[in-house]
Amino acid sequence: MALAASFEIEYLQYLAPDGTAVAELPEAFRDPAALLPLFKQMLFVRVFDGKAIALQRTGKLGTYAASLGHEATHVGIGASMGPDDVFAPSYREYGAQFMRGVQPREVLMYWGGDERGNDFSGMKQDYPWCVPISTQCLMAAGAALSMKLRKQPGMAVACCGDGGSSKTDFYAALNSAGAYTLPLVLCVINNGWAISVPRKAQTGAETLAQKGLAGGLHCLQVDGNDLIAVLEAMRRASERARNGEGGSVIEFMTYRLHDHTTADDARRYRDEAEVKDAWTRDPIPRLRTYLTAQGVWNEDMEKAWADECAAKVDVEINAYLETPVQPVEAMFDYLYADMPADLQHQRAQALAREGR
Amino acid sequence: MALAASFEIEYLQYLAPDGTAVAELPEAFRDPAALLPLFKQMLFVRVFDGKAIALQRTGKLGTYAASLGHEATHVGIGASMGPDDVFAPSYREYGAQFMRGVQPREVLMYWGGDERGNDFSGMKQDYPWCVPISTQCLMAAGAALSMKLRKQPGMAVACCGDGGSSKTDFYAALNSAGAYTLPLVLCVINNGWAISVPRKAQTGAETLAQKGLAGGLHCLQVDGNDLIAVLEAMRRASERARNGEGGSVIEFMTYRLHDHTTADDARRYRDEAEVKDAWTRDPIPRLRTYLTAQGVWNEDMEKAWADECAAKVDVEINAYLETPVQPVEAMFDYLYADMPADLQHQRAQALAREGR
Amino acid sequence: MNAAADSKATTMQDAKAPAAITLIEAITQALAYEMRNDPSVLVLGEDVGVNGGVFRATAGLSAQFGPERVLDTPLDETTIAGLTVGLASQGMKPVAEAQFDGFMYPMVDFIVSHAARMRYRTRGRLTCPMVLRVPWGGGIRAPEHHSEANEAIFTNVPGLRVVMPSSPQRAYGMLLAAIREPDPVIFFEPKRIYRQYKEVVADDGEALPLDVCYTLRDGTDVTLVTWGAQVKETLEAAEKLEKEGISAEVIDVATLRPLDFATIAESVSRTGRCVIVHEAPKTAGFGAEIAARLAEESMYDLVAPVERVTGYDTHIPLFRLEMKYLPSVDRVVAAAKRAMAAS
Amino acid sequence: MNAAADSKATTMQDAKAPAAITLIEAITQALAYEMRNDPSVLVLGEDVGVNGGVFRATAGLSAQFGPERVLDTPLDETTIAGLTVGLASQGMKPVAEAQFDGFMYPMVDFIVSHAARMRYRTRGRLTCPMVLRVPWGGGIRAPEHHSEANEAIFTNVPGLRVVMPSSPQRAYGMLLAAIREPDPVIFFEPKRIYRQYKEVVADDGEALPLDVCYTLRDGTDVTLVTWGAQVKETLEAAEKLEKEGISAEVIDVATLRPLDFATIAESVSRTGRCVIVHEAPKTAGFGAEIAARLAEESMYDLVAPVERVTGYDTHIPLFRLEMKYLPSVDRVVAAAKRAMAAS
Ligand SMILES: Cc1ncc(C[n+]2csc(CCOP(=O)(O)OP(=O)(O)O)c2C)c(N)n1
Ligand SMILES: Cc1ncc(C[n+]2csc(CCOP(=O)(O)OP(=O)(O)O)c2C)c(N)n1
Ligand SMILES: [Mg+2]
Ligand SMILES: [Mg+2]
Repeated sequence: MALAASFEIEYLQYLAPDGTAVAELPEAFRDPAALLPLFKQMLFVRVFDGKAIALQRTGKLGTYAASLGHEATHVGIGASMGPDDVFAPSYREYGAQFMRGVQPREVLMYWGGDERGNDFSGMKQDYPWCVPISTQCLMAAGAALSMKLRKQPGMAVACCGDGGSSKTDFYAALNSAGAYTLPLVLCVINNGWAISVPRKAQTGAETLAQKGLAGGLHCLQVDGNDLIAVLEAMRRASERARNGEGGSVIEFMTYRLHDHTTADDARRYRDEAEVKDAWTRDPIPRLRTYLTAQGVWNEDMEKAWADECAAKVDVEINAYLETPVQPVEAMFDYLYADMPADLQHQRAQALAREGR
Repeated sequence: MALAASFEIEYLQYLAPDGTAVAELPEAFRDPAALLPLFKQMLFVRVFDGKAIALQRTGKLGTYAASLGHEATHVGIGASMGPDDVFAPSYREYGAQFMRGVQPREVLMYWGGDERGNDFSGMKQDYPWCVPISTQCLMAAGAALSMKLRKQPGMAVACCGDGGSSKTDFYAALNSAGAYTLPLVLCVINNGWAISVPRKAQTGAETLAQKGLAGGLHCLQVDGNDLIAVLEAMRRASERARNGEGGSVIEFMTYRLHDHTTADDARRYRDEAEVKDAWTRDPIPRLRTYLTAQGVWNEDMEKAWADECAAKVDVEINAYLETPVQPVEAMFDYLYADMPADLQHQRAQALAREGR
Repeated sequence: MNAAADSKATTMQDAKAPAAITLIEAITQALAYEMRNDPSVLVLGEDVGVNGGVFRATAGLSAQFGPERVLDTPLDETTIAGLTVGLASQGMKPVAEAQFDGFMYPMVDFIVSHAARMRYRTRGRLTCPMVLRVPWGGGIRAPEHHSEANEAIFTNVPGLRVVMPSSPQRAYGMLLAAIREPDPVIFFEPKRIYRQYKEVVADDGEALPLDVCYTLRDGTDVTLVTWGAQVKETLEAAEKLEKEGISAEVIDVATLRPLDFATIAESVSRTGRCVIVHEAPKTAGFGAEIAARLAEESMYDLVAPVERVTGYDTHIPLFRLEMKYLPSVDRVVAAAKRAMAAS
Repeated sequence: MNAAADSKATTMQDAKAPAAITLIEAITQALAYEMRNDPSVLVLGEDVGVNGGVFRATAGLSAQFGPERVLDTPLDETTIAGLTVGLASQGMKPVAEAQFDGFMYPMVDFIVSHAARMRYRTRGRLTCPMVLRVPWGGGIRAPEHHSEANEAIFTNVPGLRVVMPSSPQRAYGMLLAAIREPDPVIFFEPKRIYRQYKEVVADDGEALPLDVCYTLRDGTDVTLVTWGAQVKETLEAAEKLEKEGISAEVIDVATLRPLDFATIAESVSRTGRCVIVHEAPKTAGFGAEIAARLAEESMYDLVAPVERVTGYDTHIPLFRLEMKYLPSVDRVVAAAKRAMAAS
């Protein structure tokens, strides 16, 4: 039998769900103290998430997409990027975004129906939240192309979900990354569900990682609830990107522990037993156990940090709640650099309707 | 190293360019006499092609896309389908279409600017020529889905080019085929070029066949200038489709020996040496040598058949040239089953402008 | 022009105990009716199966008809559109759902290049009897891209029918008609009024025509023409105007393509004034076509300039500001008064 | 409104030996000028590299500026649109080519959902200064999907500019303006007149405004408003009308969005009659917006109903019939005469 091609896709896992190491840790992540800030970030995101959901439930926030259960993946991705890079999130990777300087109040403003949430305090080049699924992947490919053409040092990183990996824009992104050998990392965050549609219904492929083969990209599948595996996968991909070796597709295996959004009720379509089982792979206890065993974390520290997180989030919530609505002209003023005459006229009408 | 997945993609070739067998022939295609009608069909297509180009050059046809060099692939695909199947061509697979009852005059009418060319005399379920690249692949997936849902026996077969394999619609088709386990065969006819863009510029993937892995499909790469390899690949794919095992992506390696279309001038971007080299792999001499060596073909037969082909094509050309232009109302009459009142009014105006 | 609605009302007694239902329930009822009635009808889209659709339009259908007739698709709108055209052209009658208006743009290619052309291109050999259901418009405090009024994109496309019901009865009858229609129909559903009120809708399988406007209120001074969720504000404006002594006729266009201009023209021939109300941005919105037809065919009837009360020529803002964007009752009233004053 | 064109003419002497060139050559000249002028400008599309584009619009650019500034893309319009938005939002100025009008539908999502919204959505943090060049329209005996007039799809979209030059000078100046524009521009090129005639175009880097109509011919009896390739037939109609004693003013809209309605209104205020001519299907074509604005703002000036002379409400047929579809000189003349007779 003559072979046209053959492929192998690696799976990375270092910490088992019980927090013990199951493989030799990659050199770069052997120092447990260095993992501490990331663990604290994971805890912070979880506190933020809980309070955001509560805000929505009390009518003070619009529909909100929680990140519960995705913390290791999100924070690990965020930690792997620098100021030269461009991040293109979907809509729930707060953990990554906080590490890039986005303020929690900005998340709340966006879901609270205010465009100013997208005017990030953080990295100005990063893409805003992206509702049309996976289109961010292709914009990120364009960003990567701009870096390559201008010989800039960075890489572009885009996140999408398991559902998002069915989207043609995702395929277009990986095709372009291969065609132009782009510094692009496509992070497929496989949390098992796309609203009510299970991962299995999205594709006949046994892994989502292998989609990268369609574009000749580097492919990896990792335990997305294992922060170390996430970091190592990102390290490899970013090394390739920065060395001009091209793009990667990484599939992060995690689980959506919450409803899809606050507008969803997952009990309609999802077995409670599956969710219960998924909690046993929660990324937070796993890392806590490991770091505690390594002697760099303990209950007192956790307690103190939890209080700090709660206080910090409350400050952000208050800042959000106290932000006045944009004036009516805001819907005109950001449309064009140079406002056409017609629109100036409509703007004046709108102001007049406000008695201004 | 833990593996998430691994894959192998087979390459099929039975006849070398010099017409000798390089592997044991598949049982189904060992009888050379059975190959004869297909060889004759290949010769017919080549005669047709030449005359169509000449027609265009003398102003009697619009832009025409030749199939020169693709004959083994096209005819082999056509020969592998039956009346239960649905064929979704791109725009140059005349060899396949003739085997499904499409008349040469219909090809000429289409490129001659007359919609009636798409009203095939052949299989009524087949899709018309499809100009928006690779969209036919996704319609074919829909056709395959309809077969599956209604438990019909057939399969859907779509063709696209190497360029077409970059199109998001192609990816959507393979994704659907995998997700629903559809009886779909996606034939990627890799002729080296998409107008002026070489295969290498389309993707970083080392084969186009491997794109099927993105959807968990069966993948094969074959020598598309070897009729037997084409037939065997299609046999395997159709067996899978008919057995409910799902879809396939087959990459047929061939070469575009002509300009992209008569509107193109390939000398602007393509090395003549490459073309010259490709002629050494021409599918027709290869099969001729083989069939002659097998004793089922000879020069006299070729001469007689060439004359027959020429005469047959001339009849078709005359039928095309003698077909009167459609009346002006044809642009209204096929738009809706029930013509809206407005359109009836416009139709009457158009007739009035003709003095009718 | 209420003939159809009236005849529908008279046949209501045929069905057993017709219930008062919302617009979205009428959609579900029509889908279920036609799936029972015609085995070639099937439903596909994201989350339409077990979950019953994010708006519950397909609630219960999967349980009733099985997963082979209620298909969850992979998450890709190109895929939905392409599969739908494939199914329709092979003899099935697919009813596809775009989860939200803002997600239908990737469907444009298949709609325009294939669905709308299949019959034309093949001289009738293949056809494309499909329906694309699209929850449409703003005003529900939804996230970005969930509030678009993008009907204008499709109204210039030959080969399509573009409809938008604005009451439970019309939703039921027009959806049945859309599914039975031998050509592709884009079926916009004004999501803001999905659950606005209930109306008795007999589940009698009676379709409504797809080429008429509905006169919802008679009037003599000014004709208010609208469609979709804005029917609500427009009717309220008519009531306000009545209190001020202005008699407004209200027309629900209901089917945008093909447009029943005769009904609008007849009304304007009596009132001499026309205010067109729609959510979409003003410039090149579908209101322009109606105003254009008036300028061509009703010029001598007009005693005042045509008025358009529409969304501004900007994107609908995120929800904190969206109600400032959408045409309000007051804006409609003001326009009608301007029309009264002009003449 | 010819001020811009005139000032351009006066600066012509600055350039060395300006040559008479065709519209398509003017496109190439503008691209080359701005690529020299601004290193962030790059060109991308299918076959735009070594091949120089299927219409030769980018001929020679690859040799001049290298493959890193003239990028052949993989064969996918979604890809072209998405990469373009990505490039533009990171500080480059991409000029993308859609090979033909009929292939731009897969670009709609990125154009509408991202290009047109980037500045708005991020409150100006990210922007999208891109140009999408689209060879547009029928009449060149091309295959299916190569002859569409689909500008109406984009004219209802806030955040876009939609332009269509119809002479070599305007092509040059408007393309320069489009590339320099800080927001996305859809740049339609009427392919039927790519090589219709030559005109002296100084390669002086002078841009033309993107918000004015051009009055190509003065007249007093009727205003003929058109854009794109139909400028040809409309000017011919004006000449025919002159022979019959009817003085027609001819306006090339040139920029559809934002529309310079003031120029049209001013003309109609003098002539009292307006005939709108365009290739696209009539219903909800962009002509509707112009007629609507007349019905709103110029009603008291009109002495005759507005006329639209357009493509029929069907798909442009394959080429054996296409000239029967496109508006002809005779149809324009007949409409103008109807307008004269009406008053
Ligand atoms: C183009 C488009 N279609 C549909 C939706 C509606 N929608 C929002 S999230 C979602 C599911 C996404 O699933 P997945 O990609 O797995 O990401 P997850 O939400 O699980 O993180 C859908 C269908 C959308 N936002 N965009
Ligand atoms: C959507 C779309 N974009 C662009 C084109 C113009 N076009 C026609 S054929 C072609 C190249 C196709 O190359 P390939 O898929 O390799 O097929 P081949 O012509 O080589 O058989 C292009 C770009 C088109 N027809 N459709
Ligand atoms: Mg998911
Ligand atoms: Mg090719």
